[in-house]
Formats: sequence, structure tokens, C-alpha cells
Amino acid sequence: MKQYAYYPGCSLESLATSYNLSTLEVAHNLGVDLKEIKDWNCCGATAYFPVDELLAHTLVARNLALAEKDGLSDFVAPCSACYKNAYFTNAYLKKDPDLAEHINYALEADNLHVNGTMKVRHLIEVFIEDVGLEEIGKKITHPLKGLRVAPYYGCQLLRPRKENENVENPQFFESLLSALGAEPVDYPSKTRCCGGSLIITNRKAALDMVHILLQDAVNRKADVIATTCPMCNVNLEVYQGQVNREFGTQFAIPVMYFTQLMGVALGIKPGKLGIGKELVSGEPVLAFAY
Amino acid sequence: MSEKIGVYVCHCGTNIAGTVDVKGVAEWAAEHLKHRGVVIGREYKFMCSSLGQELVEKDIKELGLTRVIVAACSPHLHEKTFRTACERAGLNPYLCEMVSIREQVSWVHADKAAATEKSKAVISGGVERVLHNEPLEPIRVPIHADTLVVGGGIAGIQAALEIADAGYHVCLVEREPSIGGHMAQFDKTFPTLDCSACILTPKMVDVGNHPNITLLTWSEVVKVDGFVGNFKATIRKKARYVNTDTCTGCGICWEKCPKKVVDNVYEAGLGNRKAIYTPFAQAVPRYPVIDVENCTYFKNGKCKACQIFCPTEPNSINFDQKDEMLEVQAGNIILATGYDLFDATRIPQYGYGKLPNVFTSLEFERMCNAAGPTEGKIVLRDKTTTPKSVVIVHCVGSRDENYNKYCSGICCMQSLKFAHLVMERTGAEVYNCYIDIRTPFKDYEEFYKRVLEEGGHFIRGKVAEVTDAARLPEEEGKLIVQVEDTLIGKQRRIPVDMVILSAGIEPRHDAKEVGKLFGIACGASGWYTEKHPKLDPVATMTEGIYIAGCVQGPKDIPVSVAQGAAAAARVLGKIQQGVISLEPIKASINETQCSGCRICNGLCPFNAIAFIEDDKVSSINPALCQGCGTCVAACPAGAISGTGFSDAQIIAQIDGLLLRNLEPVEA
Amino acid sequence: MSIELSFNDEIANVMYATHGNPIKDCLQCGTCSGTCPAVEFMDHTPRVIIGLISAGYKDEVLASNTFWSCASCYHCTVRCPAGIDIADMMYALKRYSIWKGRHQEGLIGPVFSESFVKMIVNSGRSFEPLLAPTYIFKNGPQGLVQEAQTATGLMLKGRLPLLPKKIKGLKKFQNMVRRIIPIGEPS
Amino acid sequence: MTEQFEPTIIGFTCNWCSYRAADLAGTSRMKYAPNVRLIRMMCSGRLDPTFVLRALSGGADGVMITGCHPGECHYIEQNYKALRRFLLLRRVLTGLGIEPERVKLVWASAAEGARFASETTAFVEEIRKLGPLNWGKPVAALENLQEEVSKLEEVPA
Repeated sequence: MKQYAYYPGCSLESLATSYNLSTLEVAHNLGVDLKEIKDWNCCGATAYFPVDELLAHTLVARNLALAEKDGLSDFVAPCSACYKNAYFTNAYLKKDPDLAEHINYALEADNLHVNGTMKVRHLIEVFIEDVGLEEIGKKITHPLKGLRVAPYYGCQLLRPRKENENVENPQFFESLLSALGAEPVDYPSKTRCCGGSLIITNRKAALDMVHILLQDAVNRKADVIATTCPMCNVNLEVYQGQVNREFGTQFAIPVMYFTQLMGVALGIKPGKLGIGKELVSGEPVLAFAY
Repeated sequence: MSEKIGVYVCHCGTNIAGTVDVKGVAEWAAEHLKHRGVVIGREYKFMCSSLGQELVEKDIKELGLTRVIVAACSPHLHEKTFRTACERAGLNPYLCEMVSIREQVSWVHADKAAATEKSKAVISGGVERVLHNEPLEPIRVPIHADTLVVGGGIAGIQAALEIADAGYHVCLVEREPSIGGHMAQFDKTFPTLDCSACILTPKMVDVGNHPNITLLTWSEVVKVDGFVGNFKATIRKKARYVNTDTCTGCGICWEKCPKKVVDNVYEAGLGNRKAIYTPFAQAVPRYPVIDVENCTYFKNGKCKACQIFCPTEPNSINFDQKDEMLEVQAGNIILATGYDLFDATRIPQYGYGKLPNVFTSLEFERMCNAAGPTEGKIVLRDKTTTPKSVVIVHCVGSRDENYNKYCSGICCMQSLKFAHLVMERTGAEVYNCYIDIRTPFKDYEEFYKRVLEEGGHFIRGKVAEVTDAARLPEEEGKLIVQVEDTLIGKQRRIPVDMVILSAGIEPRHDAKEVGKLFGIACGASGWYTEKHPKLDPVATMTEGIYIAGCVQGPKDIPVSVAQGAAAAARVLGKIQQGVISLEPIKASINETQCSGCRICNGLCPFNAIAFIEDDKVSSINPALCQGCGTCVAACPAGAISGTGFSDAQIIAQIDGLLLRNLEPVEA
Repeated sequence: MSIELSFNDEIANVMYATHGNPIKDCLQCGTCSGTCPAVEFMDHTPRVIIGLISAGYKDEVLASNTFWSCASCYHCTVRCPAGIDIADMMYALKRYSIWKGRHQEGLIGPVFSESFVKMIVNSGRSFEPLLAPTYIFKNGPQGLVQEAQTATGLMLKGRLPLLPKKIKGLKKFQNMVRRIIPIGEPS
Repeated sequence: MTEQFEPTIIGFTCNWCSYRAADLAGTSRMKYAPNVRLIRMMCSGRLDPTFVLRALSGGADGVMITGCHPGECHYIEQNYKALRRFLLLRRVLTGLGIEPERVKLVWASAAEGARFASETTAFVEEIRKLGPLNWGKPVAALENLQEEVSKLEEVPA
């Protein structure tokens, strides 16, 4: 059976433990073999490029190199930021021999070498493309009947990729949710930015952006917002309280990782999916399944 | 060395003499190339002057020159001049060669010594080459007086009428059931706002009745053989299932036809037609066609309403009609196959196809048309509500690396026209979102002024997105257009009822294949390449094939008409000549050396090389051959030679340029 | 001999790995600024910044908060009709201003980025709680309260680990980093 | 170093694009290195690889092949054939022990005088770095080959 090089990323060990739990549970349930990369390091997220471009790429390249060393073909990241960084460093390594040379000079000091031969993928792509919606559909024991889900793609899962796919109005998340028996809503801001690290560096701006996302979801009568990235999830969920204080709103809309929704639909115990760790309770969602 | 070569070096005033020691070069040639047959080396202030030319003619007569080298400007300027001079003096023009020491030496180099040395080398190369030149005669081809015009839009119509009125026969082929093209879909035309149908219909009728025009609609060219003066085109005449000899176009059949079909071609999806139909009331010809995909009878063998109600005797509906193949002879061909509208669904953030009240320019044209699906009423998708506010989005799919890099040219004026019509007919607020307003032709800028005075709003900024997600009360139930107003440097959200996408224009989806069919090339953007972008805009690299209208690039009605007429004039010129002479730069095959391997056959883009089964050798049709020489280079047996650019000539020139000819080569 | 680089070229030079079109290609169409979700919080729109760069208004650009307000959502990049990678240009401007030590007073972005880098260099991993002190005070006492509330909430849910993680091969990792930026000799 | 090495370079141009580009460079008075001597052909597709070998064996230090941009060939697609031959040629040269960099392919449209000029100067510098081409044994080999070929061709008569 195919094995994937799994790169959890820092958040999944702290703020987003539930994403990690649910990912591993669902992967196991669907027979996806995720092998965590040994001694991986932080990819630098978005905070790194402002300091040194080359170092940013090198940090990412180290993880790619470790994965290549394991002789695996696919590099899987559940975090959109990690995914975007890995995706492009990997692509540039192939395109730009000069860059590759600089990076490998640095990696030498760590007895590593990178070729950029990995296929970098986001977790959701693996489930949809490799496992397949049909296969997932078969395994559903607790369809999320009538659950209105706002599919939130966010930014870096799609952008700045430009390959002739539809980055403005993608549909794959919707089709996954439908496969779970849920009802994807037409979520106008599904590819709009959540503010990312502005939540730290420019709180006001970030809260404003989160506010718009929450408002759109509520306007479209969504019961829950599904995310594919810990950063988005934290901004939408953890900071919902601050949005309410800032704008005098009463948002209390659950925000869940798509893996958690998959887990529920696959009949996995909520506890095993880290449900209960959120500040905005996800309980209402469970009602649809059990 | 029996040849006698004359070398003439031009000063071109100081243009050459300024950086090249002209005198020295001429003397050097006479001295160091003597053993190669140079008998005279002259320099002169202006070789192209009549005196300069006479110099050459005199030497040919008196010294009996058999070859001539003129070292001056680029051959593209004066090769013809000097070759005619030689001809006047009785020397075959193709025994004269020009080498460029101005564009390629004196003008581009500063160091006099280096420039002089290079000039010597260049001349030496010319001398070696000209030694291998052969006397040639231009190829003469008779011109068939008929012309094939492909495409019945305004450009094709104009071309056909010009030629037919001049008294020559034209065959006009149109893919759709009627001629008229895009212009027939429009309501008003900018900047004069005269009614499109009113000015187009008379021309269409003329085409229909013209004794010199054979009109083949619902037909496509599938094959083109032959060459300038003598093309043979094979045309598929698709079955109409209507007998055009008896049909009167009375219209009862499409009245009675029970099957409604959404008309995606003429009505841009906004209106319906029947399964048997003519695209519009003024269609030429007036005979309908049956659309087999949707006809109930063809689907399940029942109905036949059209046949039952057809009043003519004998009945004009014939379900057994088959496609016909016709062969047409023509001396020249004019391609005027037009353009496709940019597909706005390719830009999802503009919401076309998702948000009902986002319209394309073509939809809006139909909406404005009194004979259109809304009888000229400007209304929302519900066909009843009149919009109170409208945004017109410019540059949709144009000037954009993600779609088309080029400017579609027509959209600015089209958008201004839309703005005027909306204000005139609905009094709604109109916003034009543009990058630049481009109004370069007669009375265009004045029209822009007019729209400004009528109160149209102009926002300089490319629209970022169109959404229905309201954030403010006033945005509820509206389309929100998000754009930076670059003149005030602010992001604005404009709530409106209707959005019109001024979609750009693209080469026909099948332009490449059609180009191959006729043996002409597409440029990087997919438009057909003209022979010269400025001086020869309607001719192509393939002799006898001309282009007119949007096939050559985006353009509006006046320019398309002008090009149609221009192409016609070029064709008439050819017909008047009766016989034309072609440059004898051609490839030819030496049958004795040809192994019949057929490698060359596939290489020729003009299908000039055919394999003769009986002799098991390939042979080249000189009138089809354009002289590119690819086959010459490819022939493994060295059996193909290119006149004017033979291996011998080029190899000799190489040696000459490298001055290998200076130390006498052993015989 | 020394070449006088235009500001435009200087910025181009700090965009080493990106593969977009040069900033010079900008049509000033405003698609980026019309798209940007953070534009209200910028003192200049992204388009204006590009205009200022091309016109050589270095001081105005460096004094601007525009690029520090960029969330790197790349929406401008994928839409730009001139094919310019605007988001990466914003990164370039951040680098340039940190490098030159010239940026608007009171911005958290630079502090955040630099402490983030330190942290990763020291542990190989990022660790949210450690980040907090570097920025909280910037939000004032009220921000501190909010932050505290959020943080305790997370603590109770066991989402804030108490100890930062370190990677095993830290020494070698730091040697790798050393080959790119000076971080002092191993102690 | 006493005196700088001045390479000799043969340039093959197509009549429709690159030769006109050269003309344009002239009419707009752009200066470039005088080391390149041009040969005009109707199309880059005419380029017989043996021309290049002939030039190199005959004393040229480098050869520049120029033509219309892909998709803009006046003979529709013949420049693609030039491209293929160019790639083949580089392999052959490597086989003969000659730096393949001595042959360069440049696309230049009739409007790209500037490009023609800069590419030319750049190429001259590249060749200058490579130094003179001392085509030793290959020359003999090649010319013998040509004699043999011509002998063989005489046979039928």
C-alpha cells in the first residue's frame, strides 16, 4: 500500500491538536498510510519571507530533503501555509538550478541534499484524488444529513497556484462535503483571506476580515464552517469572541476541520477527533450525525 | 576562371564612407579577388542614382561582365533596382547580387578598421556566391478569373460585392444558414448610432441577388488544392432538408414547428428559435434549415409538421437530403472568417453564468435589438424589471496575461455605446470601469465626450470582482462590483442591478486548422499573419490568399469594410494581369538522385511535394513551392536543389566570408 | 566602478527566487487594490505602492504600512493582468525595510518576524506561547486582557502546550542556518 | 594579456524576420560587435547542419542561427525544423569534441533589432571566453568525407 511522507507542521502539535488527531484517525479509517517525517522543522509559515527569502526556502527544503531520504514520492501537509511553502520551494528547486545550488550548499551542513522530486500535496487532495469520493461515500456510516456547511478554502490551499484549475470558484471541497451527506452552501467568501498572521501583527485588520467571513457564513445560513488550515481555523474559531466584542455581534458558529466532519460521518467517536477542544462548541454539528 | 565579375561599392554619401574605407575596399576587391574573376572594382557616391546604375550597365556592355556585386544598402531596398539595371544591359538579373555594408556594417559598427575588414569579407562572400548563381526566369502563372470568398460577415460581403460589381464571378461560402455575421446581431453601430440592420440588410440582399455571386451558406470548405491562379476548393454543402428551388421562405414551416430550441448562436442564448429556422427575419438566403440534433422527426421519426404544412408544390421539405460535395475553381481566395467572442465564464470572479444579472456584450446587443428577444427593452434576466443602475466592465479577457494579452480594440467604443443606450432607454445610472479609454478614430472621442455629458460615470480601474454577498443594507439584493477607483486611490464597492461584461474578441476556435487548410500562418495570438504588418496588411505569405476583417486582428466595422475592399482590389489587380510572374526561388528535385524516401513530402507546409507512384520519386510543384528550402536541407540524397539558394551558393559564400578564397585553392 | 541602481531594480534584486513578471510591467489597472481584503488598513493601495516604486519615491514607500498589512493571501498575484507576483513584492519590501532598518514606528510586523526567526533558529520549531510577549504589549492593556482571556480559554482546552518542542538535530540545523545568515557561533 | 582575441562568427539569418531585424538594428544605428558575418536564407528551415560544420571547419569560431519566433514562421512551422536540427547539431559537435556553445540559436522578429544587436554582442563575448576554435582532426576527417562523397556521386553516368 502507498505510503505518504506526512508533515504535520507546528500548529498541529499545539493550537491544532484536534486537526492532527482527526487527520490520523480518518487516514487510518480510509487506509491512507501517513508516515511522519523524522525530526522535521518549522517551515517558517508566512513570517519568514520578510526576513530572508533564501533561508525561508532552505527551511522548507530541509523537510523535503528528509522526505526524499525516506524514498517516498508524496509530501503531504494538512496546513495550507506549510503546503504552499513546500509546493513552491519544491517547484522552484526544479525551475531554478541556481537557487537549488544555494539551498543544497546550506543543506550540506546537515548532511542533506534536495532534488525537488517530491509531489507536494495538501491532505484534502489526497483524500479526494487518491481515495476518491466514491470510496469515501461507501465508508460513510453517519451521513451528515441536512448539515449546512460553509466550505472555507482560504488562500494558500489554492493560491498562488495558477495551473489551469479554477482558483476563483473551485468545487472540490463542495463535492467532498456532499459525499459526506452534508449540504455545502454557496459561500461567497470561500476563497477570501482570513487575515492569516495579521491576527498577531495587525489585530484590527484581521478581526475585520474574520468578521466578514463569519457574517457571510451566517447570511448563507451555514451551521458550521469547514476549514482546511489551522491558521484559518484559529482565526475563525478562537478569535470569534474578540470579533463579537469588537463589532458587537453574537456569532457562535462552530468552525471545524474538514477531517473532523469526515470523522464524524465515518462514525468515529468525537473524542478521538478532538471535538470538544474548541472554544465555540461543535456539539450542534454532532446532532446531525448521531 | 571564365567569369567576369564587377564589384561596385557605394559611399551612400557618408552613410557608408563615414565608417568604411570605400576606396580601399574597392581596390582590395579588384586586387585580391582577381584570381576569383573580379575584373573591375569601382566605388561611387550613390550607386542607386541613375548615374550609378549607368556605371554598371556601361561595364556590362563594354567589359562584358557576366556577374555583378553591389555592396551598398540592404537588398530589401535596392536589389530590384540593380537587377533591373543589369537586365537593361542584357545580363540576366539573377546574376547580380547585393551585399549589405550599410545596415549591417557602417551603421552598426564604430571602429573604421574593423568595419572596413568586415566589408571586405562580406564582398568576398558575395563574389563566391554569385559565381554559383544561375540565370533564372520568373515563373509565369495564368490567373483563373473566379474568386473564392470564405466567410459571409461584413468583410466577406464587402469583398464579394467589390469583385462581383467589377464583373468577375465570386463564390461566397458561409458556415451559418445566413450571411451577415456578427454585424447582423447588433442593434446600433458606434459612433453614429445608425441601425446595424438598416445598413447591412441592403448589402446582404445585393449579395443574394447578384448575378456574379454564387452564395453557398450552411457550407464549409474542407479541402484546398492547387496554387495561386488555379486553386481547387472542395466544399461540403450541408443538408438543409429544404429544397431551395421550390422553397419561397414563406415561414409557415417554422411557425408550425412545435420544437422550441434555445438559440445560442444568433440570440446568444437569450432567445429561442424553432428546430427548422432561419436565424433572423432578414436572413439571406431566406430558406430555412432543419437542425437535426433538435428536430423531433429526426429524433423519433414522428412530427413532420413542417412538411405537412409546407404550401409549396412540390413540397419543399425533404428529410432524405444528403450533404453534397462541390468543387470550386478559383484564381484567388479571400479569408474573412471573423472572430469568436471571449467566453466570460473563464473569469469566475465576474460571476457570469452564476449571477443571473451579469450579461455579456453580445447578450446586451441582442437585448437592445428591436427584433431581439426583449423587443429592444433593457431588462434584467427576469425579462421584466428595468435596471436602475448598471456597471459596464471593460477589458474582459483583454489586456490580461491570464487570458489574451492584446487589446481587443472595439470594447471601449462598444461600452460607450452601451452606456448611451442604457441611459437613453432606462435613465439608469451607468458606471464604466475601464483601464484606459481608447477612442482613436473619426468622431470616436467626440462620442466619448457625448456620453460624459449625458452623465455617464467613469471609474478608472479594472474590476476585481462581482459578487452578490452584501455587507451593507444598501447592498442587499444587488450585484456589488468591487474595484479600485485608481484616480482617488480607494477600493470601492458599487451596488447595481445589472452588470455588462464588455467581452473581448478572439481568433476563431478553429483558426489554426483552417489556416493549415489554406496554408497560411497564425501569429502568437492566433490571428492570421499578414505579409507585411504595415505595407501589405491583406496579403499573406501564400500567393493568391488574402485576409480581411477580424481574421487578421481585432477591428471594428469601418476597418473591416476597408479591408474587405482592399483585399478585393488586390484580387482584381491579379485578375487584370491575367498572368502573374513569381520569384523563381524554388526547390526542384533531380529524379536521377531521388531515392523516393519521401522524407521531404511531410516537411512541406504547402503540400508542394508529391510522390509519383509510377517513377517512385517525389516531385515539386513549382507554383506551390514558396522556396523556404527546408526540403533541400533535409534531403538525405542531396537530390533537391534550391534555385537562388543552392548548397553550392551558400557553401561558397561561407568560404568567401571566411576569406578562404584568398590563398588560391588547389584545383 | 559602482552602478546606481533604481529603486525599482533594488526591489527586483531582493525578489531572488520569485518568477513573476518585473514590476515595470504594471499597467496601474488597480486589480490588486480592488481585490485586496486588507486594503482599508493600508495607507497606500498596492497599486500606488508600485507607482511610487517605479517613480523612485523610496522614502514614501518605506514609511508606508502597506506591505506590513499584507496577509500574503496571493489574491492579487493570481488576478494581476500583468503577471506580477505582487504578494511576493510585498515580502520583498518587508525584507528591504528590515534590511535597511527603516520601517514605520510602532509596527508589530518586523518585531514579530524577527522574533519568529530567532525562535525557529533556537528550536527548529515555532511555539505560539513564546510569541505572545513579543507583541501583546503592542496592543495595549486592553489587548492584554483580551489576549489573556483567549489564552486561558485555550489553556483550559489543552491547546497550549507548556513546553516548547525542540528538534533533535538542532546543532546541525543551526549550522545549516549559519550558511545563510549570521546567527553567532555555537556556544 | 597582450591583445584580445577577435572571434570570427558566421550568422545564418532568415529573409523575413532575423535579416530584417539586422536591417532594423542598422536603420536605428544600434552598435554591436563587428565579428559576425551574415548569410541570408529564405528560412531558418533551409539550414543544412553541414553548413555549420563547414563554417566551423573553415575557420569560424562560432555560428549563430537566427529565425522567426516559434509560431511566427512565414513558412508556417519551418523554424521548428531549424530548432530540431540545432539540437541535433549540438549533440554532433559534442561528439566531435567541440563545445556545443559555439553554436547559438536566436529567435528575432523583424521588429527586434535591439534584441538582434544585444544577442550578437553577447554571443561574441561567449565565444571570446571559449577562445579560438582549433578544429584539428575533425577538419581533415570531414573534408576527406566530403571528397569521398563527391567521388561516390560521380559513379552514375
